[in-house]
Amino acid sequence: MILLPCPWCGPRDADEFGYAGEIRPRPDPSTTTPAEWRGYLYLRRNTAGWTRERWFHRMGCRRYLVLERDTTNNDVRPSTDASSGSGS
Amino acid sequence: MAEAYSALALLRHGVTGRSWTPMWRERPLERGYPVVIIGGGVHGLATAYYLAANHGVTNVAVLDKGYLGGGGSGRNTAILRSNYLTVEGVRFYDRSLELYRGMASALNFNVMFSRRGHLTLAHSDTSLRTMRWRAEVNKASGVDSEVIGPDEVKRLVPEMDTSATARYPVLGALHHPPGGIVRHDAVVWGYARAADRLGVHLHQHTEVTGIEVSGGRVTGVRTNRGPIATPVVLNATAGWASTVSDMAGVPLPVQTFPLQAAVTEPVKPFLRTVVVSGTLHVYVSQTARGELVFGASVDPFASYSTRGSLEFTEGLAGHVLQLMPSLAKLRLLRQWAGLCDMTPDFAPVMGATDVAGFFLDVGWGTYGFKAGPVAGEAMAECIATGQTPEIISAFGLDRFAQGRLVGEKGAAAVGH
Amino acid sequence: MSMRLGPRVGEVIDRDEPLSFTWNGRTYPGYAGDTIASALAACGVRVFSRSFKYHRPRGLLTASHLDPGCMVQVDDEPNVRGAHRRVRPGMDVRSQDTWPTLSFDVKAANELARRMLPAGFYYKTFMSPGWLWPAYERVLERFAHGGVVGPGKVSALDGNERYDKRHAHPDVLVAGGGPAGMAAAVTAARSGCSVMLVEEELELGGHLRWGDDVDLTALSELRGRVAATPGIEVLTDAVVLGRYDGNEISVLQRGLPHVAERLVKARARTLVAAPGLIERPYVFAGNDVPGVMLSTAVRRLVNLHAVKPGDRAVVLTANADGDATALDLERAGVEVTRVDARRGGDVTRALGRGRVRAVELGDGRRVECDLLVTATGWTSAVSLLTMAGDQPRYDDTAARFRPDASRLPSDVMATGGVVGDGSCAQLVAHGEATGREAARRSAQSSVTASAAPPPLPVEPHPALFRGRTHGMVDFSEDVSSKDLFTAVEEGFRCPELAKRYTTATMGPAQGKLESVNVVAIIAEATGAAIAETGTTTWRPPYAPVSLGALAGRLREPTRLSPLASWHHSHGAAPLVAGAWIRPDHYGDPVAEAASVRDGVGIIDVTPIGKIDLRGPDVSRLLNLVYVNKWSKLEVGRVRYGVMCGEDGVVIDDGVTGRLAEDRYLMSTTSSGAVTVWEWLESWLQTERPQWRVHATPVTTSYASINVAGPRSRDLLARVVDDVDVAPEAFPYMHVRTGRLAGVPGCVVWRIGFTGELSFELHVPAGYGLHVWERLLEAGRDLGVRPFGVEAQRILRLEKGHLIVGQDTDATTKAYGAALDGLVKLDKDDFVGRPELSWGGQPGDGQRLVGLRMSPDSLVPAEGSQLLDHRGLICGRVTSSRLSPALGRAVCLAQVEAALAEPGRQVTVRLVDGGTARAAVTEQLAQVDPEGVRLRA
Amino acid sequence: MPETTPVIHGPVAPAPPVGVLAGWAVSRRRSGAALTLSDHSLLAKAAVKAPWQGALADVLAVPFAGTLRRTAASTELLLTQPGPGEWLVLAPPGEQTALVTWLERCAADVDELVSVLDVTHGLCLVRLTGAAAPDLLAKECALDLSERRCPDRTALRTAVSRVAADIIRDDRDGNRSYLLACERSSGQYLFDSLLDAGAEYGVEVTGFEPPGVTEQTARAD
Ligand SMILES: Cc1cc2nc3c(=O)[nH]c(=O)nc-3n(C[C@H](O)[C@H](O)[C@H](O)COP(=O)(O)OP(=O)(O)OC[C@H]3O[C@@H](n4cnc5c(N)ncnc54)[C@H](O)[C@@H]3O)c2cc1C
Ligand SMILES: NC(=O)c1ccc[n+]([C@@H]2O[C@H](COP(=O)([O-])OP(=O)(O)OC[C@H]3O[C@@H](n4cnc5c(N)ncnc54)[C@H](O)[C@@H]3O)[C@@H](O)[C@H]2O)c1
Ligand SMILES: Cc1cc2nc3c(=O)[nH]c(=O)nc-3n(C[C@H](O)[C@H](O)[C@H](O)COP(=O)(O)O)c2cc1C
Ligand SMILES: [Zn+2]
Repeated sequence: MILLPCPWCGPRDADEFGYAGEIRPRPDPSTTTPAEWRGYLYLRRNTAGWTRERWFHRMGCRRYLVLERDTTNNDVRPSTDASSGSGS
Repeated sequence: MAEAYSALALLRHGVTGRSWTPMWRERPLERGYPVVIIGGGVHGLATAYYLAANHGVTNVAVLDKGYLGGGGSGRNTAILRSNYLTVEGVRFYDRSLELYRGMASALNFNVMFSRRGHLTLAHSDTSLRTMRWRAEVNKASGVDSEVIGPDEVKRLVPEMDTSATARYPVLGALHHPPGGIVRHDAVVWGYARAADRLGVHLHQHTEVTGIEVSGGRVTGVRTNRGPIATPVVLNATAGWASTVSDMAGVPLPVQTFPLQAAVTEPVKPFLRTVVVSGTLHVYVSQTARGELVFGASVDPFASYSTRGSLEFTEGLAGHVLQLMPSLAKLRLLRQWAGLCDMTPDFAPVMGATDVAGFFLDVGWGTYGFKAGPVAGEAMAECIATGQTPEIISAFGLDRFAQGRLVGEKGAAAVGH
Repeated sequence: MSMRLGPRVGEVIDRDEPLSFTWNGRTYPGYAGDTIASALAACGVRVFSRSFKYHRPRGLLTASHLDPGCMVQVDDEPNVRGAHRRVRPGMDVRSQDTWPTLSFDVKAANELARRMLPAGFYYKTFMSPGWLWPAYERVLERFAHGGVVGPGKVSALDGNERYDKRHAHPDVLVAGGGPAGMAAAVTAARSGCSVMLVEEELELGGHLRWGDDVDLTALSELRGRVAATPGIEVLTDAVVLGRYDGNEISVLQRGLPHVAERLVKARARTLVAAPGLIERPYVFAGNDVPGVMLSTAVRRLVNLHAVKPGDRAVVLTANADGDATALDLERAGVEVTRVDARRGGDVTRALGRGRVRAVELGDGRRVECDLLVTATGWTSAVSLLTMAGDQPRYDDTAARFRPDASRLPSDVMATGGVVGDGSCAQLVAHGEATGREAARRSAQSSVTASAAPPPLPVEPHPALFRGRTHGMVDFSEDVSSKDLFTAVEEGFRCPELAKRYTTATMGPAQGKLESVNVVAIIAEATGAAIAETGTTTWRPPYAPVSLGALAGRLREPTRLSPLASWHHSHGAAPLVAGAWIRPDHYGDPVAEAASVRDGVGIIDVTPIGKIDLRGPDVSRLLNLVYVNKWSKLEVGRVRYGVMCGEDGVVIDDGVTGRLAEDRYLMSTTSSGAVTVWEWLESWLQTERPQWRVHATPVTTSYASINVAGPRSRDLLARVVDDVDVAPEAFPYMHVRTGRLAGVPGCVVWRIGFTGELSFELHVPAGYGLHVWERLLEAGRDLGVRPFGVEAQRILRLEKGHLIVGQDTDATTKAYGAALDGLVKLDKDDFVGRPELSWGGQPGDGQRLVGLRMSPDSLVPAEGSQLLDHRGLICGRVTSSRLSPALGRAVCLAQVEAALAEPGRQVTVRLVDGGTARAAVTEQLAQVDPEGVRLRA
Repeated sequence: MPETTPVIHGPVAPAPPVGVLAGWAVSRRRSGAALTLSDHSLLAKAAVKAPWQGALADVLAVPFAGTLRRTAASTELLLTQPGPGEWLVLAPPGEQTALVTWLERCAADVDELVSVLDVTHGLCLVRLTGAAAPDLLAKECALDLSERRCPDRTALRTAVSRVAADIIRDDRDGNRSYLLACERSSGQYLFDSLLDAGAEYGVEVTGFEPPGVTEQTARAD
C-alpha cells in the first residue's frame, strides 16, 4: 500500500483516501461549448510521469488534498490542502 | 516456409530429432512500411494477421518496445465471454468468440480454448436484476445466457458457500455456457506465427518515440532503432495508449489503471467453471495446469506502475474465501499487474481519427483480450478499405465529443 | 534400514522425544525436531514424489524449504514443503499426484513418449478434429501437479486453524537471520532502533548452523548477542514475502500458539535484506535421479538431522563448501570419491532410476555410488531486492548475478552473502556496518543514502551451469536444458518468452533455485553472453503463502440500525444492501403493503442518508448540486431534489428540509449517503471554498421511521408531545421538530414516497427502539404493522416513484428519468446544466415511462427487454410488481424517446422467450396519480 | 407526556447483567482482566466545526491532534481535535444539554461559522484499557501507535477494522487506555471486531464505570 503524505495527518495508507483524479480546470459553464465541456468531462492527460491530482482524506482529516505523484512508480511529493493551499 | 503443426509432425520430429523452424523470424527493420502497427499484443498482431490474410496487405510492421505479448496480452486472466449488456457489445464479442472457436485450426496453433461456462454471481437483489437484464439482452441476440439459482450454482461449483447466512449470500448467477478461458500466450504466438508466415515483420524491442504528422497526415514514426516512413499508423498499445496518441496530438478519453492478478500453486482440478463476483471484486478459474488464476477490479488510482500491492492479495484472498472457504490452505504463488486503458463508458475506442492515417484500437480496459480477434478483423478492414465496419461503428472516438456514450457502463463493476 | 547417525554437535533433533507418523499409510518413527523429509530419510526413504510431466521418481535435492522433490499432502493441506515442515506425532503425510502408488505410477509411461512431448508440444497438436479437444483437455488436466483441495478435504476455518494479521512499524527490518543479518540487527538495535529480525528457518544462524566447529562457535556467539540486545523482535519460522511501495514488507509468521499463521504487515523505515546465497543445481543427464543432492542438502541432513544420505558418495566440488561436505560425509562414515571441478573434474551422467547406482565422470570413469553431491555454485537471493527496484548484474568472477545496489531506494539495503563473499568475520563486519547505516537512515525524517558500507570481496568461482549433457533445469516443471534449446530454436530467444513457452521458473520454487541456470542455458543456446541475456521478472511472494493467511480473520464491516435486533427477533428476512442488513419483509410483503394502503404501517428507513447543513450559503450549495431551485425554500418546508453529475446523469435524489434560517437537513438515497456527502465537500473545498457551509453526515445519529398510510396521522397524533399534526398545521412537504413519545430533538417530515399520507420521523438513535415500540403499541387498534423494503418497493412503484440506480442507470440523464419538469435551466449554474441544456431534445436517448401490460396481470421480470415493431430492442422493464391495490402489474420501463408517448405499444420479451404486449401509460403513477392521498 | 422515561439503547448490545445508567441500558459486568473493553457510548458527545486556527479554536484551546481536559459548564470535559477544525467534546453521561449549551455560548462569542452538533446518539464510543491495548490495535489499525508516535493525549482519525474512527489516547492511572469513536451503525461491528482480535490477549468486556454520575435503579432489559 502506498503512503500518501497528508498535510494534516502525516503519511497515511492510501486506502484511507478517495482518489479524485487529475486536476482539470473546469470551463465556465455559462460560456462553454459542447466540445470544450466534453473535453473536460472525458479527455485525460493520463501522464506517465508527475501529475497533479486530488485525493480526499476520507478516513482522516476529511479534506481534499492536492498531491503530486509520479505515475510510473507512485513516488509522491508533499501535498497541500485543496482549498487553502497549505497544511499544518 | 514454416512447417505445419500436427500430431504427425510431433512424431516425425520426435523420431528424427530434427529441429523445428522458428515460429517467427527476426528481420531487418526497413526504412518504410505501408502500415505500421504499434503494439505487439493480441490486438496489434491480430490486425496485422487479418490485414495480410483478409486484405492481402502483407507489408506490415508490428513494433513493440518489449517482447511479443509483454503487455496486457501476456498478463491477463484470459476469460472469454460475450454476455455483454448492450446489443452492440454482445454482437461484437460474440463474433470474437466465434473466431476464438475456430482459431486453433485457422492458425494451425492450439490456443486451448476451454469452453467451461462463465458464472457471474449475484449477491444482492440489485445485481440479480442486472443479471436478468444482461441475460435478456443476450438471449434476444441469440447468445446462451441465463440467470440461475443458488442450487444450480452449487451444482456447478460444489466448493461454493451458497448458504443464505453468508455475509454476501449467493442469490443466483448469470450463467453463460459458451464462456471460458484460453491460453493467452498461445493466442499471441499463434497470431504472430501466422502473420510472420504471410510476410508481416515483427520487430520486438523497438520502441516508438514519436509520430511524424505533417499537413494533418501521418508520415512516419520515430523509434529507438531509427525512423520509419509510413502513411498509416495503428495505435494498439492499450495501457500506454495515451502516451502514443500524444505523439500524434490526439487526446484520448483514457486513464491508465493497473489491474492485478495472481496464481496459486497447482492442485488437482476441482473448479470447472469461471466464477466472477462483482460485489466481492474477484474472479477465478482453474487452468489445465491446476493453478487457480485470480483477478480483481482495477487498482483504486491511476498509475503506470506494474509492481502490484499487498492489499490486492489480501483483499483477493478474503473474498475468495468468503466464496469458497475450503481453499484456506491453498497457497498463492505469484502476483503481477498489467495496465488497463479505461474509458468512461467501458467500451473501446476504435477507428480513424482527425489525423489522417492515424488509427486507434484502444480503450480495452480490463476486457480487451477476448476482443482481440474481432478487433483485429475489424481494424484490418478499417485500415484496408478506409471504411469503418458496421460492427465497430458504436465505438468511434467522436462519440465523446457528441456525448453519445456506450451503455456498457451499466454492467461495469467487474466484467471480464 | 535406518540411516540415522549418532549424535552430532549441531543437531536439532531431540532424541528424548521420539514420535511416529504415517507416510502413505505406513507408520514411521522420527524425533521432535525432524522435518518430514529428515525423518523419512532417516528411515531410508529416498523417493518422495514424482515429477510433473514424466512422473520420474524424485528425491531430496536441497533438503530445505525450496526442495522441489518433497512436496507432500499433510492431512488436508496440499503442497506442504516436506523438507521444512517439522514432523508432528500422528501426522498423516501422503505423496501427491501419484497413481496408484508412489512407487508404481502409471503416468510414468509418459517418459517413453518423451521425445514426442517437447516443451509446448500441446500447442502443436490436438487441433483437429476440433470436437475432440474437450476430451483431450480432460486428459491434460489429469496431469495437474499438486495436492488436493475441495469439499470434504480441507476443513473450514475454526479453532486453531484461524488466521490473523498485525501491523508493525520497526525502524529496521532485517530479512534473513544468518550471520550478516544477526550482526546488522544487533548493531541497529544498539543504535537505538526498533528492529524486527525475520528468519525463514526454525532457528537463527543461516549457513552457520550446519557448519564446522568454528562456525558453530560463531553461531552461538551471535545468537547470544541477539538475545542480549534489547529492541530486537525475533521472528523465526517466518518468511519475508515481499517488499512493496512505501517499504511495506509482508512477513508470514508460522508456528504460533494462537493461530495457524499470521501475516505481519511491517512498515519499516529501512529494510536490510540479508537473505544469503542459494546453492544452485548443476545441469547434466540424470541430475534429477533420487540420490543426486546439493552439498547444502547433505550438510543439513548430516549435521542438523543426523541422517546419513547414502553409503557411497561422489562429490563434485567447485568450492570450499563442497570440500567441507566431503569431510562431513567421511566423518559420517560415507565412502567418498572427490571430483574437483576447479581442476577440470566433471560429472556427465548419473545412472539409475529410483536411486543413483553409478556416476559417469568427465574423464570417462564410471563410479558405483548411491549418492552424488554437487557443489557447483551459488545464486544470490536477490528477489526481495528486485522487488525494491534492483536490477542484478551478472558478475563473471563470481559466476552469479549480484545486486546492483545503486538502483535501490534509500530505504532498502543489502548485506551478507547476497552482496559478496568473505570470511564469516568479514560478513559480520559488513552486517554491522549496514546495521549502523540503516539506523542512521531510519532516524532521518526523509531518508537519504550516504556512505554505503565498503563492498565485500568477490571470490572467483568457475562458471558451472550445464555440463556436457542435457539435464533437468526446472525440477518442479520438468523442464530440461534440451527444452530450452528447442524454445530458442523456435524463436523464443528472450528469456521472458522462453520462460512462458517452456514454463521454466513458473513452478512452486519460482526460479529461486534454477533461474540462473535457465538464463545461462538460454545464453548458451542464443550465443549471447549471460550478462546481456538478463533474468526474468521476480514477483512477490518470495515464498508461496496460504490464502488463509492473506485473508486473516474474515470480517466484513456491517452497519446496523438501532432497530436491528427488533427486526431480527420479529422474523425479518434479511436483505443485504451494501454494508447494511435491512428487513426485506416480515413474512408477507403483500399484506404489509396492503396495511399501508388501508391503515397504517411503519418502516425502518435508518439507512437513508442524512446530512446536516449549516451556514449562510447553504441555499447556494443546494442550488448548485440540485437541478431544481432552492432559493425560496421557507423555514419549515421540505422539497424533493435531484442531483446530476457534470455529465447530466442522475446520481441521487432525496428531500431536503429547512429547519431554521441557516440550518437544513438533507436526505439522500441509502447507497448514496457517503458519495453525496463527499460530493458536497468536493464542491465546498475545491470549487467554492469561499462559501460558508458546514456539511456533516448524521445518518446514524437518527433512527428513521416512516409512518405511512391513511391512518398515519391518527397514529402520530397519539405519540407526539408538542407537534401539531393537524393537516392545516402540518401540510404536505413540511417539516417540524419536536418531542415524540417523550423523546426530544426529533425531526418529522411530511412526505410520501409510498404515495400515502406519511410522516418520516428522525429520532435520536438511542430512542429509536422506544419510539418504534410506542408506535406499534399506540397503533394496535389501527392495525399498525411493520413493513419491509419489499412492501415499500411495491408501494412506491404503484405510485410511480423512481429509484435512482434501478429505474435509471449510469447513462440516464435527468430528462431520461422523466424529471424534465424539475430541471431549471434558468438557474445560471448548477451541476449538469451544460449537458442538460444541450441534450434534452425529443427523440434522444431513453425515457422512463409506465407500462400497462396485456394481459394486465402478467408481471414481466425486471430486466425484460422491450422490442419495437421491427423486433429490435428498444428498452427494458426497470421495475415491475403485481400491484395488490390494483390487482394488475405495475411497471416502469426505460424506452427509446420516440416511443415514450402515452398509448404507444411495445412488445415485452418474456424470460421464457415468449412475448406480451404493453402500452405506455399516461403517467408513471398508477395509484392515485393526482396525489390526493398523500395530501390528505 | 409519557408515563415512563424511555430507556436509551447504545449501539453495542450490553453484556449481561444489564442495568440503567443516566437513562441508558448498560452492562454491569465488572472484569478485572488486564485488558478490558467497555462501551462508553452513553457519554455526552458534541461535534464542533469551526475554522481551523479561528477564534473558536482559541477558546477551545486544544491543539489539532491533541486532547485537553477541562471543566466548563460545571462538568468535566474531554476536548479533542481529531480533524483540523473538527472537535469532538466528551462530557459525563446525561450532560449533553449542558455541553451543547456551553459550546453554543462559546460559538456565539466569535464571528465565524461554527456548528455544534449533539452526537451523543450518533457515535459509538468504546474504551480499551490495558498494557496490551496497542498490540490489539496493531491488528486492526495500520498506524504506528507506539509511545513515540502516539503518546498520551493524542487524538487522531484513521481506519480501525476498516471503519473510520477517532483514536483518543487517554491513559488511566498510568494504564494505557484508548477511546475509540466511530459512527453508531458500525459500533457493534467494531466492538465485536476488537473483542475477536483481542482474544489472544484475554480481553474482557467490562461495564461503564462512571465518575460522579448518579445511578438509576437497575432495570433488567
Ligand atoms: C491482470 C489483467 C487481467 C485481464 N483479464 C482479462 C480477461 O480475463 N479477459 C479479457 O478479455 N481481458 C482481460 N484483460 C485485458 C486485456 O489484457 C487487454 O485489454 C488486452 O490484452 C489488450 O491487448 P492489446 O493488444 O491491445 O495490448 P497489449 O497486449 O497491452 O499490447 C500493447 C503493447 O504495446 C507495446 N507498446 C506500448 N508503448 C509502445 C511504444 N511506444 N512503442 C512500441 N510498443 C509499445 C507494449 O509493450 C505492449 O506489448 C486483463 C488485463 C489485465 C492487466
Ligand atoms: N550459502 C552458503 O552456503 C555459503 C557460501 C559462502 C559462504 N557462506 C557462509 O554463509 C554466510 C553468509 O551469511 P549470510 O548471513 O549472508 O547468509 P546465510 O545464508 O547464512 O543466511 C541467510 C538467511 O536468510 C534466510 N532468508 C532468506 N530469505 C529469507 C526471507 N525472504 N525471509 C526470511 N528469511 C530469509 C535464510 O533462511 C538464511 O537463514 C557466511 O558465514 C559465509 O561464510 C555460505
Ligand atoms: C493465465 C496466467 C497463468 C499464469 N500462471 C503462472 C504460473 O503457473 N506460474 C507462474 O510463475 N506464473 C504464472 N503466470 C504469471 C507470469 O509468470 C507473469 O507473472 C505474468 O505473465 C506477468 O509478467 P511479469 O511478472 O514478468 O511482469 C501466469 C499468468 C497468466 C496470465
Ligand atoms: Zn488527512
